[in-house]
Amino acid sequence: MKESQEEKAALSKDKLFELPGFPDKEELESGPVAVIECPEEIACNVCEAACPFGAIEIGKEIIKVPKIDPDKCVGCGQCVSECPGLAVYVVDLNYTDEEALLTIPYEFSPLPKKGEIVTGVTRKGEKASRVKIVSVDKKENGTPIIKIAVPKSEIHEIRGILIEEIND
Amino acid sequence: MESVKDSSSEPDEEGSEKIVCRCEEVTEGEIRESIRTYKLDTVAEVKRATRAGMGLCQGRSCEISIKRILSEETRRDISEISADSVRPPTIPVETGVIADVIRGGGGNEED
Amino acid sequence: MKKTEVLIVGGGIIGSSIAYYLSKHGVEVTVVEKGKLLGGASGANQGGIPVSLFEPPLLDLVRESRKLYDGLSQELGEDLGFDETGLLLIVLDKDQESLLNQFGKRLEQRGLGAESLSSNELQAESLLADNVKAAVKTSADASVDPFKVGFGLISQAKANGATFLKDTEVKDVIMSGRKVTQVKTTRETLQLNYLVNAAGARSKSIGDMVGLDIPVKPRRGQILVTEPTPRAKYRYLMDFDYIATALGNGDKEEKSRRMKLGVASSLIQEPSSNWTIGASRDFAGFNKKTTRETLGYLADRATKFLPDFENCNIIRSYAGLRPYCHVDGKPILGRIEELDNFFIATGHAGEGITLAPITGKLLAREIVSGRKAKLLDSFRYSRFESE
Amino acid sequence: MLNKEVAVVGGGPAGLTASIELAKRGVNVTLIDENLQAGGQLLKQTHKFFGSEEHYAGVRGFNIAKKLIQEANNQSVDFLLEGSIYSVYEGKILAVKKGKSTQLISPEKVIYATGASEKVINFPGWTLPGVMGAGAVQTFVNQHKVLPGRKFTIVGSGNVGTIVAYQLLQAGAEVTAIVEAAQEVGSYYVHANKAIRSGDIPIFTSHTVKKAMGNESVDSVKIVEVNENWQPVPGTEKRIETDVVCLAVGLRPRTKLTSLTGCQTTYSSTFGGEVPLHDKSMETSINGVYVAGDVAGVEEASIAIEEGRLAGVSVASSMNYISSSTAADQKQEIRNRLGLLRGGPYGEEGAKEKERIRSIFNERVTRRESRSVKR
Repeated sequence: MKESQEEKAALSKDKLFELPGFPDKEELESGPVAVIECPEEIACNVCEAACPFGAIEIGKEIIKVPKIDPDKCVGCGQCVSECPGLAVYVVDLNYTDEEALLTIPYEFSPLPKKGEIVTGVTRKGEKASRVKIVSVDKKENGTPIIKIAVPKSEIHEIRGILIEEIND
Repeated sequence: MESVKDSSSEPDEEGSEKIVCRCEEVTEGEIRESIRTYKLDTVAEVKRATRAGMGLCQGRSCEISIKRILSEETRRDISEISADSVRPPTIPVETGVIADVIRGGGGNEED
Repeated sequence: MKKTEVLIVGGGIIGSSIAYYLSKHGVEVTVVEKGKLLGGASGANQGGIPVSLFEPPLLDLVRESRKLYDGLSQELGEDLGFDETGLLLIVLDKDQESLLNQFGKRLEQRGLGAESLSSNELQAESLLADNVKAAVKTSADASVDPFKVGFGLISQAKANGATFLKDTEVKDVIMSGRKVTQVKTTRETLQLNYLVNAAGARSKSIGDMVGLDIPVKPRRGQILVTEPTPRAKYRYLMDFDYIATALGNGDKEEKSRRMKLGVASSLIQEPSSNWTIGASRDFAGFNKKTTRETLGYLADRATKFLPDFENCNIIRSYAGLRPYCHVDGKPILGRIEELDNFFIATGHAGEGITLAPITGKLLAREIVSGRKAKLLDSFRYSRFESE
Repeated sequence: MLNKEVAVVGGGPAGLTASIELAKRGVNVTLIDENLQAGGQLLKQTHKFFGSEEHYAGVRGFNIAKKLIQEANNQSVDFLLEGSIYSVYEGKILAVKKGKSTQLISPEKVIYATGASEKVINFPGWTLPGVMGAGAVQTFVNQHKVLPGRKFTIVGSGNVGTIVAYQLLQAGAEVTAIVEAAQEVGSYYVHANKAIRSGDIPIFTSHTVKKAMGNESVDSVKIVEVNENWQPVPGTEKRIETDVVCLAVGLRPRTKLTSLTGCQTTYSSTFGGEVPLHDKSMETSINGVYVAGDVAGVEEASIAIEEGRLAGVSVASSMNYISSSTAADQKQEIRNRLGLLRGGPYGEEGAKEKERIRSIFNERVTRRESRSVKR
């Protein structure tokens, strides 16, 4: 991909941290919390409506960019499953010493199995470290959500998975 | 994917290879030539002079291309190139269906 | 002010043909067209060149025109889609069978080839409906691609130095005695030595400007176009009813709705292999819309002859406004006596394509030589004055 | 000839909501659609839609269609399916092809919700089998569950292009490239990102297709960089192997029927081409003829849903099925929601363009034409 449109298709980390849907470092460290990577003013308020805890705020003007209230967010992942843009994740930095737990939406079949080792991929679709499937939740009325254990160093890089056969 | 070096090997500046109307197989080159020869400035004229847009698809896909070419050749904004007039049928429809209107199938009454 | 030797009003097939033949004589000519070139009836017809349908003296003119078509593709350096297919005249009605045979005999007497198809031949022709009772195959008739003819004439005329001004409407003329000296258009005023009124269905309004009452009004003809089909053996078919409706000499005054709308089949397979389905005749002013009823009758009638049309797609319809002389239905051609430099070429009704070459040739000759062409004598404007 | 109160032409989101609003208010409405079932482009959409609850946000497109059809059935909308209108005679009589026959329908009012059709671009080889529109690809992949190839190159990076890219990946295809002539990706970030992160798809901005190659069908495509004036830069050609070149280069309003009816139009590059002039209530220059959805300017499905409602309420009110004051309130509510949908960088342009079209309407249409035939 060319440098010039990277921002338009895969946000840089710096830009992400500026989003109102992206909790700050302290908030990220205090427990599982949703990160909303929805940078543009799109007329949509599905995440706000989906949150049972009122942790996401858009307001009457549904064009506004969603804002997360980390104090109210418990990291349940409901918004991850319902966001039409597949743009919400839950980050739990305190999963293990080395790994963080990442909740991602996943609309491909077959779904991976719990315990399976798959390849993590970045926002740009590039391959990252191998990651472990911790849980698979086939939602009734939404997008299946998957929890994966990710090296802490890559928690802000990895946003998807690739199921590929690797003899390792 | 591979890079290929053939920048000037394809002499298609005038669109001699580029088909615009697939139904009637009219190229961009032929359309440009007609526009220049006869000083055409409307879609309807291009149709008459080249048959572009006269095919089964009724100009569905090529009308926009003809407009674009007209706009380039006549140096006018595309908004100034008026659409061709519309006449029935707006979709291809069997002769029998059109005839049905007077056969009484359409619940048609005599005027 | 721009000057031109001959100014032709009307950029249809007639005006373009006159321009071509004049330019061939080296005459400097300018064509002014209110709309787009070939945008009127010249672009909304079937391209038929029927010969067999006419009576003298029109027949003489038609035959001469048909002869000119023989060499026209070569002359214009353009494939005009000239198809010397002949005409298949067909009847559905048993009553018309003997009339058709008489008609065929008359053609032979005139030296126009015609032969009746035997019932075996009829049955062998799979395209034709079983209920076609009889058919006569003629040989003089042909068809062309009318756009190719039109644009061919225009491009050669241009190559010979003619000027075509479209989107240019004549608003008024300036006279000096019996002479038209200038024409005011929506764009500019032009000075001229000769004026030709080839404005088709609108030629009356040009006549009005010089005080001539030209008895021409628009007659609407509607046409359907099918998708392309395999090349047929008989590519020009005509409903014998056409002769009644087209020539107005049908004594069988059928008062059906179809006949009132002037619908009788004229079916031509174009060089592109699409069929055009005509013909209709009605008077609706300058309204060029196609109408539900006429299209319905055109479609229905066509399927009676060619049943395969039933499931063949129609992709287009259009209507043309034919310049129709409401006194006698005949063309009005040649120099006008009342004025010094005014020529007329209109009233071709449905036969503009048929008569374009001869009209162009003879009008050009009259303008250039100052002598009257004998072939035009029956079609002069003066015929209305004696009444 | 069938005399009807209202005919709605087109069963996509706008036509469905227009019909529902009319039927709800007691109007006898016939919804005419050329397909086996109503739903329009929604039927091909497997992704979840944006918007709010009123626009069925978060619901997948084909499920929105189901819900709307269900609602229309509940409200006793009369469906005329597999009915293709091939002509409008005398400005008001709809000629509907139904099987091998014609059904003539003469409605008192008509709402055209005929949607949009795809644009194409021409390059040598574009007529080869394997070059197809995004709509056709979606029909294959999402409706018939068939992949028309293995490798796909998508031309156009708008929402349609990036959504199709994602849907192709879901179907197991490889997307070898997205080619975009503009300098920037055109789609919403979220659509573009879910596609690229799922398939590591290279996006070639400032590139256009030079040629599609192959003998029987496409086997590769040659792309070339373009400069700011959209001119190819020599020496920048790249060849990409592909089975399908999927054109997602925009949509234009389907205006043939409105034009045949005699509705005045204006050109709108924002809205994809010629657009019938219409007022705040979606009525065109011709009395009793309304438009809604993409035919009135190509925008989002959520907007089509609201415009359909607006047209429906307007027609019901014009026929006195609801009082004008009730109608005014209801229309205002819908307009408020439309206002919200037309906010932000993507929507603003639409809001401005609607305003422009309305001002042209007011300028040109001083007295609305009546349809030529009176009943």
